[in-house]
Amino acid sequence: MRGYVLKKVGWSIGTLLFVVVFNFFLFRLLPGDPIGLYTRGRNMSPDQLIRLRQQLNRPIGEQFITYLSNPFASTINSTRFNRPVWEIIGERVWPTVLLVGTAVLVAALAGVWLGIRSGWRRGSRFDRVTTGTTNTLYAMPEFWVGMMLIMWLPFFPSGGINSVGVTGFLPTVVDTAWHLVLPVTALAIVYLAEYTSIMRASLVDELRQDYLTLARAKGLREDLVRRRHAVPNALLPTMTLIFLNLGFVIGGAITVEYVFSWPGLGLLTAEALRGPDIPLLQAVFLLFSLGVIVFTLLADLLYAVLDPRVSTQ
Amino acid sequence: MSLLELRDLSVTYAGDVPAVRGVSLSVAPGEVLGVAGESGCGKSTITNAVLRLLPKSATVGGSVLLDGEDVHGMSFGRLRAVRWATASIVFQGALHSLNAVRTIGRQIAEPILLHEPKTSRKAADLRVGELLEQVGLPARRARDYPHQLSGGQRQRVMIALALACRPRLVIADEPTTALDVMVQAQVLQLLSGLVKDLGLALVLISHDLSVLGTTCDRVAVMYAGKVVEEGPASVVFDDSRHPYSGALAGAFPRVGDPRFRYAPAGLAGDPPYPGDLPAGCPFHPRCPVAFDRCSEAEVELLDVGAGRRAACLRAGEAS
Amino acid sequence: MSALAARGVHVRFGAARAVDGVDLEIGSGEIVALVGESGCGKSSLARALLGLVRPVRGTVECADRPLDYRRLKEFRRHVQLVLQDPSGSLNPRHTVYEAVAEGLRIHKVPGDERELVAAALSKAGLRPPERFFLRYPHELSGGQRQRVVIAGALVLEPDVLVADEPVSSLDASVRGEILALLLRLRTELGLSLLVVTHDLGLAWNIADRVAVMYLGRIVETGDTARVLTSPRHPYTKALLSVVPEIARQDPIVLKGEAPDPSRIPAGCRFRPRCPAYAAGLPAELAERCEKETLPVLPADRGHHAACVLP
Amino acid sequence: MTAIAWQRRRATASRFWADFRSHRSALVGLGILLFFGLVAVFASVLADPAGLDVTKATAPAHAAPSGDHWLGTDQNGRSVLTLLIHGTRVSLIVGLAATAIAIVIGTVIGIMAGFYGGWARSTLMGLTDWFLVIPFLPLAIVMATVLGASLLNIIIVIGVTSWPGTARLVCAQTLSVRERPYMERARALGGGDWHQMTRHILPNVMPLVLAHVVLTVSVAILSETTLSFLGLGDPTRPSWGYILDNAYGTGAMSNGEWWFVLPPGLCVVAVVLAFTLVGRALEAVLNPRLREGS
Repeated sequence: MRGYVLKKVGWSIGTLLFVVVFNFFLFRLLPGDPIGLYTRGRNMSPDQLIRLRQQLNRPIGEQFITYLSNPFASTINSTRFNRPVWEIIGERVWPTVLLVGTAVLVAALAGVWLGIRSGWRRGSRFDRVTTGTTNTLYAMPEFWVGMMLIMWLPFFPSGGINSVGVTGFLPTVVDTAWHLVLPVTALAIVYLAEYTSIMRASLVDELRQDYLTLARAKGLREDLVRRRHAVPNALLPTMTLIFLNLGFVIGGAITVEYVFSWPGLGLLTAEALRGPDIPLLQAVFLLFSLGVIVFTLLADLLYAVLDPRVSTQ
Repeated sequence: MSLLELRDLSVTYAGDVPAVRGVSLSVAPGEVLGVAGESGCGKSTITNAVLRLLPKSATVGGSVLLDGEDVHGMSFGRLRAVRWATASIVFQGALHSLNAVRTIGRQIAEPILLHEPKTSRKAADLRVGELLEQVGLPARRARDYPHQLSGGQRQRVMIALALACRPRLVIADEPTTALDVMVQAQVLQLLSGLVKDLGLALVLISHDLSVLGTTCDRVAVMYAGKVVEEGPASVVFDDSRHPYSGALAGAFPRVGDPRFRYAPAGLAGDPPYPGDLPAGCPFHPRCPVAFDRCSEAEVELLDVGAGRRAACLRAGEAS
Repeated sequence: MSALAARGVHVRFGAARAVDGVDLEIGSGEIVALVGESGCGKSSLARALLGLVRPVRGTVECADRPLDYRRLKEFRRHVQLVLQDPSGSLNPRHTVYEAVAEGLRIHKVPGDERELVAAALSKAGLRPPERFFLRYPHELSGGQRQRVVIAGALVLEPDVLVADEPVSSLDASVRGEILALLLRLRTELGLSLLVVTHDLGLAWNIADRVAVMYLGRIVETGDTARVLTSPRHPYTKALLSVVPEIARQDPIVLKGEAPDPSRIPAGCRFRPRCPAYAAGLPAELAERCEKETLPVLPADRGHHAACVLP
Repeated sequence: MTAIAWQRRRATASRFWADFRSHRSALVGLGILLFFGLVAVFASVLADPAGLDVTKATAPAHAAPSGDHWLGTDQNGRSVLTLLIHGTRVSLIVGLAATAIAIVIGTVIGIMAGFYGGWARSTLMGLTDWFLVIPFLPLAIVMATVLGASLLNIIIVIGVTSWPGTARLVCAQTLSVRERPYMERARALGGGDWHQMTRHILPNVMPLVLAHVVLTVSVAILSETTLSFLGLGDPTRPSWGYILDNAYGTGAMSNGEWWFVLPPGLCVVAVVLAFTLVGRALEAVLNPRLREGS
C-alpha cells in the first residue's frame, strides 16, 4: 500500500513537471515574433511593451529558469485585462466549481442508477431505450444542447450567474440556482450519457463472474445478489472513472460557460482566445492540467482505499 | 433413503444442445459418489441442476429429488431455503468463485446469517473460525481477502464455505483441478475426513478416474450426457465393463505396473460435441471393440452383476 | 554423446532462484522426464535448454558444443518446443498450413513448402494432410491442435523436442494417443525428448530416465523403472505415495505448499517439509541436513539422490 | 490451393458480415454514413460553392425557410442548406484525417511499448500517460491558437491530441498477445522481433484497433465542431461548428431562428451517433471477449 501510494505520488510529480515544461515551450518555441504573439491585437502602452520586450528578449534558458522557480507566478500581465493572470483566475474558480460540481453530482447519481438498471437487465426494453438514448446524448455537442435550451426554454435566464439588482443572501442563492438550471442541464445531459455507459459496462462485466453463481447457490435473493455483490463490485471501477473524469470535465465546461456567459474559467478561456491573450491562456492551461493531475491522483488513491486487492498488497 | 436422487434427468441448452440425456443417480448420507467424464460430458451441468442454477434458457426434464422433494418443482422461496442449507457446492476455480473485495470471513458468514437469521454477528464469526479450523486454516485468516491466499488455501476456504450451514449433501466440482499433486492429496484427504466425521453425502466430480477410484464408494462414468458405467469405485477403475471407462482408467496409469511401461493407452478421435452426437451408441466411432450393431441403436444401462451397470452390448463378455 | 545438456545452469528472475544449479543430459534418442510441482523451476530449466532464457551461470550444450547465443537461429533448427496448451500455442488467425509452414519460412528452408508441410502433418498423425491445410485452430479438437503444434516443430527436422506438459490440458482419453505419437517419433525419427511434467504416471508411460526437481535443484535422477519403483529421496517417495492408485501404501501427504524460490532454506532445501527429518533423525544426520549444502547431482546415467540418508 | 484459400477468406468475410448485420443499429449507422458520405462527395453538385461567398449572397439575411432557401439564410444572406452541405465535407475530412494521424502514431507507439517492455515501455507509456493527462480541449485550443486557423492545422491539432488513447489500447492488447503461448512458439521456431510483430501481434491487434478507429472518428468530429464553434476553425472552409458559431454570434437563439441552430447540430448528432453505432457493433463482432462462447 505504501509503495503504491508513493509510486502514484511520484508519478503525479513527474507529470506535473512534464506539464510545466511543456507549457513553457509550447508557447516559446513558436514560429514568429513572440512579442507579436503576446500583443496581437492589443493596444499597449510603450511602457508595457518595453517591459515585455525585456522579459522576452532574455535568453530562453534564463527565462526557463525564472519560469521554473515559480511557474504559477506569471510575471507577465494578462494582455486583455491588464492585471496579473492568477488574480483574474482566482475570481473565476468558484463559479466553475459550482457549475461543474452540480452537473457532475446530478449526472453521476442519475447515471449510476440508469447504468445499474439497464446493465442488470441486459437486453431488456429498458436497457435498449437507455442505451439508445445515451448514445444519442453522447453524440451531442454540449454547447449545442445549451443553445437549444436557451431557444426553447426562454423563461430561464440565458446568461450570467446573477440578475442585476438582486441583494441579500437568500435571494442571491435562489437567483443563482435559477441561473444554474440551464447550464447544469446542458452539461449534465452529456455527462449522464458517459456515466451511464461506464456503470452499465462495469456491471455487465461483473455479471459474467462466477462469484455471482456462488451467491445465488448460497440462497440469496436476486436483489441481494445485485445489491450486495454485483453492484458494489461494479461501483468500484465506476467511482474511480468518475473521479478520473472530473479533471477533464472542467475542460468540457469551456463551451457551456461560453454559451451561457457563466463567469467561470471556461468563459475566461474563451475570452482569452479572442485576442489571443497568451499569458492568460498559458495560465489557464496550466491550471486545467494541474486539475487533471490532482484528480487522477485522487482517483488512484480512492481506488486503493476501496479495493482490498491494492490496499492489502 | 437416498438424500439426492436424479431420476432420468435431462438438460438441454439453448440451440438444441443436449448436455445431459437421461441420468439417474442417487447418493445416501455418508456415501461418496464419484462422477467421472471429460469436458462436455455433462458432469458440471448436473452440479448446477441440483441447485437449479442453470441459465433460464435451458430446458430440464426428469426430476432432481433432494430429500424426496423435487428441486425443479419448488417455489423460489423454498428453493432459496434449500440452497446451501440442505445441499452446497464446492465450485471449481476458487479464485473466481470468491468475491475479490470481501473478506473470506464475511463470505462464509453470509449464508449462516441468511439461513439462520437469529444468529448474532458474534456467533457467526465464531462459527466461521471453527469452520476455517475444520478445514485446516487458522481462524485469523477470516480477515484475509481471497488474493492473499494460495490456490490450495482458497480451495480449503471453498470447502469451509460449503460446510457453513451444515448441509447434508456437498457437491464438489473438480475440487482438485489446477492444484499440485501434493495439494490435491491434501484436499482429498480433507474431504474424506469430513465425510467420515460429519456423515455427509458427497458427490465428487472429476475428469480423473484414478482420483475417484481411491476416494469414492461408487463411481458413475459419463460420456456424451449419459452414464455409461456405474458401480463400486475400485472395480470400475480396476476392471471396467465399458471400454470407455477402461480408457479413462488407462489414461492415468499405475506407476510400477509393467503393463503401462512404454504403453500409453488412449482412444482414437475426440469426445463428441453435445450438439452433434453420432447415431447409435455415441461412443462407437472411438470404440476399439465396436461391431455393426453398435451404430444402430443407443444402448441402455444393463445390469452386469454385483451392483454394477454398464451401457455396452459387450459388457457381459469383458474379462 | 548428448543431444542437449545443461551444465551447472542457474536461472534467476529477480530474487527468485528458479533454477539453482542443474546438470542434466538428454542422450541421443533418449526420453527424459523432468518431474516436479509448479514453481519447482522445471519450466524455467526447459526454457533455458531452449535458449529462450539465458542462464545467469552455467552453459547449455547442443550436440556437445556450448550454445552460442549470437547464433540462436541455427540452434532452433536442432531443438524445438511443444507447449502445454495447444489452443494457446496456435495463432487463432493462422490456418494449419500457415502454422506449420511458419518455421520453414523463418529459416528459408529450400524445397517444396507444400510437400514439407504435408509430410510433417502426416508424421504428426494428421492424415490426409491436405484436409487440414486450410482449417483454423478453433475448428480442430484439442488433440488435433497438439498434433499441429508437433507438426510445426517436426517440419524443421530437429534432433531434440522439449515438451512442456504436452498432455495436461487435453481430455483424458486423448492423452494416450499423443504420448504414443511421441514414443513413435523417437523410434521412427530417432528424436530425443525432454518431457516436463508434474505427472509421474506420464513418466512411467514413456520416459527412459526421470529427474525429480524440487526448488530449483534436481533431487533424484536415474532410470525411470528404478527411481519410480525404489525411490531414495523422501520427496520422490512422498510424490509417489500420493499418486492416486488402488492398494498402495499409506499416502505421505506433505504439509504446506511449494516454497518460495526467492527464499531457499540453508542446508537441505527440502528439510522444512521432509517427513524423514520431522520423524526424528540421529543427531549426526540431522545436523548434516541442517548445515550441509549437498552437491549438484551428476548428469550421468546412474541413480542418484540428493539426500544424506542412505 | 489459392482458390480454396480465397474461398475461405470469402467465407470469413461473409461470416463477419452476417455477424455485423445482426446488429440492426449498426446497419442504420452505416446507412447514415453512406448518406453523408455521398453528400460530401457530391457537395458541389448539390449546392453551388459560389453560395458560400459572402460577397455574392443576394438573399436577405436571417430569412426564415422558404421555397428558395429550404433552411433559411444566415446573417450574410447565405443559404444555410448550402453551408450545411459543404460543411459535411469539412467535418468528414477532419474526422477521418485526424483519426488517421492518431491511429498511426498510437499504433506504432503502442506496439513498440507493448512488445519491447522494460525501458522502452516505461518511456513510451510514460509519455502517453503524460499526454493523456493534458486536458484535451484546452490543449487543442492552445495549439490551434498557436498554429493559427486552417483546415490542415485543425487536423493536426486533433490528430496529435487523440493518439494517447489508441496507444494505451494497442499497448494493452500487445501485452496480452505477447503472453500467449504462440508467441513463445514463434520465438522457439526462430522468429525474430519483426516476424513476431508483423505475423502475430499486428494481425491480433488490428481488429480491436479497427473498432477503435471508428469510435475515434466520432470524437474527432465532435472536437472539430467544438473548435470551430470557438472560432478556431478555418474561416474559408465553413463547417457545422462554424455555422453554430455564427448562429450564436448573431443571437439566433433569442430571435427564434431555429433553422440556423437546429440543422447543424442534428447533422453532428447523426454522424457522430452513426460512427458510434458502427464502432460498437464492430467491437462486439471483433472482440472475442464480448462474444459468447467460441
